[in-house]
Amino acid sequence: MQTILSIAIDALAFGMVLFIICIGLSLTMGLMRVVNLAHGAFAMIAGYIASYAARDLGLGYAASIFLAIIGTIVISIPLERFLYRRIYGSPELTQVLMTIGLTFCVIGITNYFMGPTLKIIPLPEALSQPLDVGFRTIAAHRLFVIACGAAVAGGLWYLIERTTFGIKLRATVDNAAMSDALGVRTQVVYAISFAIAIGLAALGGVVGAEFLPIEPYYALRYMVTFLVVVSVGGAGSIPGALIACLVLGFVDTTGRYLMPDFGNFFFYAAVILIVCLFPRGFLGRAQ
Amino acid sequence: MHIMAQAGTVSAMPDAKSHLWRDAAGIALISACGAAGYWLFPDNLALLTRIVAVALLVLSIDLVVGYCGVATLGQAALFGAGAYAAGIACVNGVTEPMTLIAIGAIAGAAAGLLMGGVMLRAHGLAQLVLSIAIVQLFHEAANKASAYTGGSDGLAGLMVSPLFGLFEFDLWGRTAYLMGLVLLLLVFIALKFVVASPFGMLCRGIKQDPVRIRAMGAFVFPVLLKMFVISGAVAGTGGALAAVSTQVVGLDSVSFELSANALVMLVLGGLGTLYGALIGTVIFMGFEHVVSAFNPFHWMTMVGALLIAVVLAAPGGLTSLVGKVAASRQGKP
Amino acid sequence: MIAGKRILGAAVSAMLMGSVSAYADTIKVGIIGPFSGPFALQGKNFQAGVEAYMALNGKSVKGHDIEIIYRDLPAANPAQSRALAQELVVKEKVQYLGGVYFTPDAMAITPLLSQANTPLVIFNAATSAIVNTSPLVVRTSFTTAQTTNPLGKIAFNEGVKKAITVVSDYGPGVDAENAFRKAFEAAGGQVVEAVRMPMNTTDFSPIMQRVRDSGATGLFAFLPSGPPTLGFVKAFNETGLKKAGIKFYAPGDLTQESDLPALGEAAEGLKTSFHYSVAHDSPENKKFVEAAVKAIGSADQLSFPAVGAYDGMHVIYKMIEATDGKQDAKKAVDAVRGLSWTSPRGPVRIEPETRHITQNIYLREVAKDADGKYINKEIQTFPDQKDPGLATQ
Amino acid sequence: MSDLFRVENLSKSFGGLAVSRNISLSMPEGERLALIGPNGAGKTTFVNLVTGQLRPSAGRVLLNGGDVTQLGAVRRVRKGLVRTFQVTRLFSDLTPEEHVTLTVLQREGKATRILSRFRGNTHVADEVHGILGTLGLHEVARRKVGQIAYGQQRLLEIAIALALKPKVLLLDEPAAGVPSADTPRIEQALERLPPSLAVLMIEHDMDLVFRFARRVVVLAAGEVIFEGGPSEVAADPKVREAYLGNYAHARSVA
Repeated sequence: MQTILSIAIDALAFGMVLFIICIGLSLTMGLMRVVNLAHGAFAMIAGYIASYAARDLGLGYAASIFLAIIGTIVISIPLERFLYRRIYGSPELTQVLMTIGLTFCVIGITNYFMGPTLKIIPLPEALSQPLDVGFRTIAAHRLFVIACGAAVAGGLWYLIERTTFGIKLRATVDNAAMSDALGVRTQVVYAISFAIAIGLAALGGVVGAEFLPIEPYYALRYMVTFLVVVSVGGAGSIPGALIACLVLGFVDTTGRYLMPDFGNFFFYAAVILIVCLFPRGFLGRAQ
Repeated sequence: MHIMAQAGTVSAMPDAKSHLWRDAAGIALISACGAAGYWLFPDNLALLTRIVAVALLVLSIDLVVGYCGVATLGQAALFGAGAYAAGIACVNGVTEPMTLIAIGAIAGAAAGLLMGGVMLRAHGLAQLVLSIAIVQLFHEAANKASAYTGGSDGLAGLMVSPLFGLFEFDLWGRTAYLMGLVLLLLVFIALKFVVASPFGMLCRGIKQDPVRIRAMGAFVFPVLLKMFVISGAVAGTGGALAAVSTQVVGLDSVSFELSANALVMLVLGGLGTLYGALIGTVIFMGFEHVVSAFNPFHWMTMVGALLIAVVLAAPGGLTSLVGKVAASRQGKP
Repeated sequence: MIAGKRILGAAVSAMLMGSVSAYADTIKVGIIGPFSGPFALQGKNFQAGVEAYMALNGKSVKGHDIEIIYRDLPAANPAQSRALAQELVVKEKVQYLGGVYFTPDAMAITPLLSQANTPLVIFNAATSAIVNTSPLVVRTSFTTAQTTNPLGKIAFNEGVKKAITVVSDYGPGVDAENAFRKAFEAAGGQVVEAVRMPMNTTDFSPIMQRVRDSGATGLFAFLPSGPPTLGFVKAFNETGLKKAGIKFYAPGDLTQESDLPALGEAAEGLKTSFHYSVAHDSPENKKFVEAAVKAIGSADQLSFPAVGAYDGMHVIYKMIEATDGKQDAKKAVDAVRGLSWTSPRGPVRIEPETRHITQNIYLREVAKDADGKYINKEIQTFPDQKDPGLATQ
Repeated sequence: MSDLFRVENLSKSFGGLAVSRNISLSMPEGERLALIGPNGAGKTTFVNLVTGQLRPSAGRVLLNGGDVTQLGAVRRVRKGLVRTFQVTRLFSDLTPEEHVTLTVLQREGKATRILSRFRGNTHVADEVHGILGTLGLHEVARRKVGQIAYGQQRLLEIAIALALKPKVLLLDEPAAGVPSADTPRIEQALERLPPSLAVLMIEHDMDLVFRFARRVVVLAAGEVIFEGGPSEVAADPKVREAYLGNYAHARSVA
C-alpha cells in the first residue's frame, strides 16, 4: 500500500511536469496547426534565464520564474513575427523542417553563450526540504509542481471556457474565416495564443528543471517525449493533454518501478496501444 | 472514334519516349556525379560511401512520405533491421558481400511489413507518433539483445570477404564506394520503374485523396503496405551497405535521430521526386561535413540556419527551386 | 683553420639541412571526439588536455613539428567514426590517431589500424575489450571495471552486507554492475538486486522506491556523466534514502568535476572511486590544471577526459620520439609497451601485454575546498590497479 | 426482384439527428432517375450510404439481387456501383489521361502492378482515348487537371466513372458549379451514357432534370416525399411546400 501510494505520488508529479510543458505545445498544434518542434527550446531558454536570474542576479525563486516567463515571451515575439507567421498553414513537414532548424540554432547559440554544462535553478529553502507525508518523505518541490499543474489546468480551463478571449479563440479554431468575418482579429488571437503557449513552456521549463535538467541539448533530448504526449492526448485538448500526461506518467513511473530493465518498452508499447485505440488521441478533435 | 484512338496512341509514344530520355539523362548525370566524386575526392571515399548508404535511406523515406503521404519519423528502424541482419549474418559466417546486401534488403522488407502493418492503422500526427514509438522499440530491442547485436558497444568484427572474390574492402574504401554507387544506381533505376508503374501512380493518387482512390475501386491499405515493404527493402539495402562498408553496426543505425535527420534531408531536397532525395542527402551531409571540419564546435547553428533559410527561400525543397528557375526561364521570351 | 672550421660548419649545416628536409616535416595527429552535441564538454576536455600538453612540452619532437587535426563525432556513431578515421589517414595523412569517447566508435576504427599503419591512442572509451581488437591500440584512460573494482571491498568494509546495484542499461553500465558484484561478493557481501535502467530515465523516484524495498543497506550506481546524474543524486536525497542511512557508492563518472557546481550540496559526502580528481595534490597536476584551464577557458569545465588526452599525448610524443618521424605503427606501439611516467593523476604505466594503463584508483569524497568550491577530495589510494576486466578474459 | 438496384428502408442518424429515414427506391436496367430535394434534404448522405462511405443505421442496399450493405466502398465499386462527387475529387497534378488510365488499369486488376509501365499498354490507351473522346476531353488529355476548366473537371469525373464500366451510376450534381455556357456539354455527355446503365442523378438544375430523367424522386428532411414522372413533380403540393417553405426559410436566414 505504502509503495503504491508512493509510486502514485511520483507519477503524479512527473505527469504534471509533462503537462505544464506540453499543454503549450498542444495548444499550438491543435489550435494554430503549427508543429512547433522548437517548443522545448523555449522551455530551455526559460530555464537558462531563471538560472541566470537566480544565481548571477541573486533574485528569488518567484522573481526568477516571472522573469523567465517574460523574457522567453519577449524572445519569442520576433520569432513569431518573422519566422512562425510564414509557416502558418504550410505543410506539416515544412513546419517540421523550420522548427528543427530553429532548435539547432537555439542549441548552438546557447552552447556558445552559456557553455555546455548543466545549469541549476536553486530552490528556495521551503521547497528544497524533504517533507514527511506519513508513509515516506517527498521533496516539497514535488508537491509544488503538482499544485502548479493543477493551477495551470484550472486557469486554462477558465480562460478558454469562461472568458471572451476563450470564446474568440474557440471560434477562430473552429472556423478562422468565419470569425474573421464576424470581426474577431484572428491574427491577434493567434499571437496571444502563441505567447500563452510559450509562457507555459517557460513555466514548465523552470519548475520542471528538477526533473528535466537544463542543458543545451534539452531542446532535442525531450522533443520526442513532448510530441508523443501531445499526440496521445489529442492536440488542442486540455483535458486530453492532462489525461495523457497522467496516464503516461503513471505507465512510465510504474514501469520503471516494476521492471526498470524494460522501462522504455512499457512506455512505447503503451503509446502504440493508446494510439491504435484512440487514433485521434484521448480527446482529439475530429478532422 | 477509332481515328481518335489512333491519334492518341501515336501521340502517347513520344511522350513515353521523352520520359525515358529524361530518366536516362538523369541516371547518366548521377553516374557522372558519382564518378566525379571518386576522382575528385579519392581521399573521402568513406564519407562518400556513407552518403550513398544514407541516400538509400532517404530514398526509402521518399517512397512512403513523398509518394504515399505517410509521415514517418521512424524509418531508421528499417535501415537498422537491414544493418543488423547483415551484421549478424556476417559474424555467423556469411561473408559474401552481395549475399549480405540481399539479407539486409530482405530483413528491411520484413521490418517494413511489420512497421506498415502497425503504422497504417492511424493517420496524420498519430501515425507520426506510431513511427517514433516503433523506432524506439527497435532501438530498445537492439540494445537488449546484446548477445546478438553487441548492444551499445556495437556489433564489431565483421569480416567481409572480397567482392566477387577479387576486390577487398580496404582502407581506401574504393571497393565499398564503387559497390555502393552501383547499388544506388540500380536501386534508383528500379525505383524509377516503380514510381512510373501503375502501382506508383496509384500511390500518388492515394497521397492526394484516398477517398477518390476507393471510389475508383482500389483498396488503399494493401497498396500502402506494399510500398512499405519496397521502402523497407531499400532502407535495408542502405543499412546492409553501411554494415558491409564500415564493418561495424551501432545502435545509432536504429535511432530516432537518424530517422529525423534523414527526413530533414528529404524535405530539404524536396518530397516526391527521387532526385530530391539524392540532392537533399548530398547537400545536407556535405554541408555538415564541410562545416564541422571547418568549425567542429559550432556547426549546429549553421546547419540550423541553413534549414531555416531553405524554408524561407524554397518551401518546397531545393528541387522546387530548380523547377522555379526552369519555369522562369521558359517564361522569358 | 678558420677556413676549415667554416667548411666543416657548412658541411654540418648542410647535413642538418639535409636531415631537416628529410625528417623535420610536420607529423599530423588526428583526434576524434565529441566536439559538438550533448557530449561537447567531454570533447572540449580532450582538446584542453592536448593543448595543455603541447603548451608544457612544446609543439615539436626531435625537430618534427606536430600538427593536430580535430574531427567531430557528436554522438556514438561507428559508421561515421570509421569514415572520419579513414579520411584522417588517407586524406590528411595522419601518422597517429587519438581521442575517441565512445566504445562503438573505437571498435569501428580498430580494424583499420594495421592496414593504415597507424596506432590508435584511446583517450576515453572505457570498455575492456577494445584493446584486444588490435595490437596497435593503446589506452590512457581507464576501464569501468578498473575504476569500479575497489568499491566492492570498500563497501563491505564499511559494514554493507547487502547491496543493490543500479546501472544505466548499456555496455559500460553492465560492466560496472559485473565488476562491483564480483568484487563485493568476493569480499563476502551479497548483491540482493541488480537494476538496469534505460539510458533516457529522467525521474529516478521509482528506482529509489525499489532500492528502499530491496532491503539493501548499500547502493552501487553507475550513470554516464551528464545531466541525469543530477536527478539521480537528488532523488536519492529527496526520497529519504540518505536520511535512512543507506550508503551510496559509485564510480567517479557520477561526480565529474564539470557537473559538481550543479550537483553541489546534493552530492556532498558522496563517495566515488576514480582514476583522477582535478583536486589531486601533486606538482604535476598543478601544472596540468593550470595549463588545461587556460586551454578550456573556465575552471568549472575541466574534467577527467582532459587527463586521458594529456597522457595520450605523452604516449604519442614518446612514439614519435621512438620512430623519429617515420611511420611505423608497430615500432611506435612497441616503444611505449611498459612505459611508465608520472601523470597528473599519479604514477602510471602502460602494461606491455594489454597496452592498457595501470594506475592508482582513488576513493574520493565530495567536499568543499578552501574557496567553498565543491571538489572530489581523495581520501584513500588503491595503487597499481590493472584492468580486472582484461584479467578475466 | 428483377430490379438491378434496390434500396430498402435505408436510415441513418447522427446522434439523435435522423438525416435519412426509411428511404426505399429501386431502379431497373437503363433507368434514368433524378433525386431532387431542397438543401439539407440528405441527398449526398444518401449517396454516401448507398456507396458505402457511410454505414447505415438500418436498411439494406441490394445490387443485382445481392445484399451489399455489409460491403465496403471498394467492393461496391467493383460490383458496379459507382459514383461521382459533388465537389470534384481529382488529383490536381495528374492529367485526365492519367486519371482515366489509372481507372481502367484498376478495373482490369492491373493497377497494383509494379513490373509494367503505366503507359505501356496499347489496348488500355485505346480505351482511355475512346472515353476521353466521347466526353470531348481529348484536347486537354495531357494537361494537368489543376489547369483545366471546371466544366472539364466535371466531365472527367464522369469519364472516371465510365471507365469503371458501372452497372449503376450515381451522379452527385454533375452540373454544379459549371458555367451555364458549358452545361450543354455535360448534358451531351449524359445523353451519351450507355443505354443499359442505370443512372441516378442528383441535380438542382431543373431544366437538366426534366430533360434527363424519366422518373423523379423528391427527398425532404431525409424522407422520400414524392416519386413519379417529371411532369407531375411541379404540381405536387408536398413538393411545393418543401421547396417553397425551405426557400422562404433560407431567405430569412440570409
